Amino acid sequence: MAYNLKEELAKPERLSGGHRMCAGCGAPVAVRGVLRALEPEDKAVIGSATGCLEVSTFLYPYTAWQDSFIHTAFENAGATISGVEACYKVLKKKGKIDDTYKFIAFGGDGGTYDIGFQSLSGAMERGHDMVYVCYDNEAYMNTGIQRSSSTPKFADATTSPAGSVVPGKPQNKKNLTEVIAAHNIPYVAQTTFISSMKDLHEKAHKALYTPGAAFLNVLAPCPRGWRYSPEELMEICKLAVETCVWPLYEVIEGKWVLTYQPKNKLPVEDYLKKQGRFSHLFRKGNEWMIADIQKSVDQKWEALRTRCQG
Amino acid sequence: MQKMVEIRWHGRGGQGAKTASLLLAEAAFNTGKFVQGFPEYGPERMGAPITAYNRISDERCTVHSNIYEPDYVVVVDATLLAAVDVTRGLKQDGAIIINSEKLPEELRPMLKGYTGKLCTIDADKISEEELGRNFPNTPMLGAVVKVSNLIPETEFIADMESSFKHKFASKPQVVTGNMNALARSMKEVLGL
Amino acid sequence: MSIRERLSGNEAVAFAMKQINPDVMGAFPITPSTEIPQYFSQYVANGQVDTEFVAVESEHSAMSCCIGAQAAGGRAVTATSSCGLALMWEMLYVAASCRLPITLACINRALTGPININNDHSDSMGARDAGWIQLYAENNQEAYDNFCMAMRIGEHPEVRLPVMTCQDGFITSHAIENIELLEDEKVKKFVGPYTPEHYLLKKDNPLAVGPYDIAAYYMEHKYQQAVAMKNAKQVILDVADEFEKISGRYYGLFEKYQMADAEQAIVIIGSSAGTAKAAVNELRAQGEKVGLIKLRVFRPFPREELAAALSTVKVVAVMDKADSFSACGGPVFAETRSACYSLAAPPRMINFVYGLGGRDVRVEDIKSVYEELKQIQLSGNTGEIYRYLGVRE
Amino acid sequence: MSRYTPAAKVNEQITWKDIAPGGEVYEGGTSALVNTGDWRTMIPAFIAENCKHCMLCVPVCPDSSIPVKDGKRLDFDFMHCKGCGICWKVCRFEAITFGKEAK
Repeated sequence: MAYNLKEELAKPERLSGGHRMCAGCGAPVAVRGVLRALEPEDKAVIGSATGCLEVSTFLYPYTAWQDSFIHTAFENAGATISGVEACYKVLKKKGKIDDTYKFIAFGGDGGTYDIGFQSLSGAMERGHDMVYVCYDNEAYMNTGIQRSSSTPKFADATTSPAGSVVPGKPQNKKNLTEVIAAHNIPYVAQTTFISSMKDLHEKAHKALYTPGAAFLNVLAPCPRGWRYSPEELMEICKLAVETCVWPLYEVIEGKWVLTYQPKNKLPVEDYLKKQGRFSHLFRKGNEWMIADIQKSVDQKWEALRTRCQG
Repeated sequence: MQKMVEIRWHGRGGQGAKTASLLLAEAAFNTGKFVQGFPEYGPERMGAPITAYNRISDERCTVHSNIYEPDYVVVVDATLLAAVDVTRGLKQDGAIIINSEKLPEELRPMLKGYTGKLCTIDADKISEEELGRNFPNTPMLGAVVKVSNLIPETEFIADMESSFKHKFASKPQVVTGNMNALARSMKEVLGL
Repeated sequence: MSIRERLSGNEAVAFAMKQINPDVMGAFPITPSTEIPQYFSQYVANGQVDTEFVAVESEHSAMSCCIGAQAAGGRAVTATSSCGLALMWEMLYVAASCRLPITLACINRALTGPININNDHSDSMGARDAGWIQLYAENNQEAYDNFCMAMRIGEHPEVRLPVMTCQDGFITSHAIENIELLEDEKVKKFVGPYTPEHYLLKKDNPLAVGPYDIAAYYMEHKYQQAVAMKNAKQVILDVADEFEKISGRYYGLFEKYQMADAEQAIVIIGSSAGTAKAAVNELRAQGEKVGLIKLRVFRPFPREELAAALSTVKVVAVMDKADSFSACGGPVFAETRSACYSLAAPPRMINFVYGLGGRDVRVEDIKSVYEELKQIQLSGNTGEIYRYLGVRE
Repeated sequence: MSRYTPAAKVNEQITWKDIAPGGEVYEGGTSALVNTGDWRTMIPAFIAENCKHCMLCVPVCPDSSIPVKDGKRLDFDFMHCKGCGICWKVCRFEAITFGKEAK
């Protein structure tokens, strides 16, 4: 069925306003996009790792979630939803439940790439019928923009500050999407917000309706941490994709597929210069840093293209 | 039996001394006794000396310590005699039962001055001949029951037969082998 | 008629789990609790239970999985020991504060470090303030019985708290002893179905669990937890009464042994209580007025009841199989002494930390404690309050 | 059994007897009760006559503040709109303006 935004928006909204995420935050946009891929007749239990999303969307007695929701801790969204899903299987088998439920865990890059990595890996390996969604904003935003293993090289974060000797985060960003693909689960995809949200929607729908474990990595910019003006959300995402800093692809039963190929691949500077966290890269004498990033992006993009052709 | 009987087993990790102690507990349990069967645990791996214990009595025993003054000591592997003080605390009116092809008195010099009852049983040989492999647990069990008189012999034989039949329901030849091993060990134990 | 069997403590707990047929077990192996998920996964493999067995990748995830499952509307169980319990630490608090009556079989083992696989109570005692009900067993029978009673206690609407049933690692978990089991049907009927008022998979309304709680509400939620723990005391007794009707075995908050005219008493938990009973018997045969109290319920702590039971004795030794490194005694001592503060004439009281890391506790060791108590009573001099039993000088 | 006080009736005077155990909420979407509109310093305005109802603005709203009914977008939900301006930026038809909020 072809994607039709208007039809999708006719579905009831599953994330209510009144939550306490920052103005312009990418995370609730990711959440809305994923939840819209649920068929309206299906119910869901949603889990979240501790993080901006969790503390802002469920502050007693106000939940932004129309569906059942559970938060337990920072490092265990995978395991928590595993338990819910396991219980569903039993109760369904025993005839105590007749509705169809879907199980979704959300985590930021802190709760996914780092502290929650073990729990996520376990849940994926066990093959629970669930979707783990990482809203990747490339640092620990909830505690104040500390670096994570997802923070890109040279980015300025509060525990990898750009100083006179060390120019921001020295290490490369971890490629978690590939790491999860290596778990040999039925569906893995990387996406972000592009124009009508078709890419996100289609991937979320596949992830939700492919039996077994699925993983979505959604680049979800943070205006505060990345230091750009909040209204620029969609422009930032577009540049991430057009520069191939954040390629859009999916891995279906081990088959790698590019879902978007920029017609005219833009230089990384176009993406970097929009963000305050990279401003030191544009100081005189730091040209090598941009060249370094460009080289790395090019290499990874070529490797991915080769993989997707193979 | 008037009082509680305490037994200490010496074996090597992986050899089955723990299993043998549990089998004895099971046999005694089946004849209506109160039993305890427990190994002493550490980080040891296969081959290291291990100790296991039994308490058998007509009333529930609440004591949960190890056994320091056993009525009987069972040594499943005679090579332990050089390494372990197997008769430590053994009561003079008790007995030690050693898996060995030797005569009891040949082993006495290795027992650090122990003067009490000393029995040997060639459980390896019996096991190889009756079961086709070195699995000395069954003959050791027979010898212990014979020496200690913990359980009336006929009751013990009948109970073991039904338990083997249950355990090896699909392999009746194993039942016969085990029953033969049991009968032989009760006959062939030396030093009674 | 109950079933006469011989089982180890671990087998007994796994058997109780099988009879209860919980919905989800989240488990990760750790010595000496490992046998429980092993036995149980065999029941799953043989189709003897309906349980979803989730072999998670850590104890932290085991407890997280149990929290998810219990919140979803099912019964969740797990088993662990020592470092495994410590890794669950954060989640123990979450389970309690989310008011989810999960059942955990704790097979007590020394908490690292140095690493040691043998028994003491440092693991569960360390978790004593996590908001879990804690029941301790002397032997395999009590381990079985406590597990059978646990869900009735934890799931009671006035309680809604998770329950930890504890037994001594190896000493009872791996020791085969006689046991009286209940018939499957009896256990099933006694435990009954799990009927939470709200759960994640409820048809009629969604449920949100685990909020961020601001200062304006946090204390009210914590006070509810405190009240629930207070309510648990009566529920534990009520459930024990009902259990007695089907089993013939009575359980209180603690067991008094030879306390009627005792002048010297010890307060002790777990398998060593059995060893201590043998010591009491021997000393009583010699005319000594000795008795003991075996604590079964440590959380909630039976403050008034224990104080009343100790009000008639002259000298008490509180035995702690864990130190709290407070520099003034172990956890059981701290609670017991505090409980007795309200007595008009409290007994003299000393503390022995004993049996750490599997150090064997013999009848003679306990007799030496009574001897100390007798000397204190005769001399009127308490001496050092905080002592270690049998540590080499 | 516990009594449940609906989110709409929970306030800082609630006693421990009336608060839900564990801070559970037995309703969905109660955050809609919360006014986050007062976070705004900037405010969008909907120019209905310019709107082609292409809907591109709707999914990009972090605050679910652009209601849709019968295939048409409606005016903003100003109780929840935080004034981020993302919708204004994606509108291709000048149907949204964005400026300082008059307070």
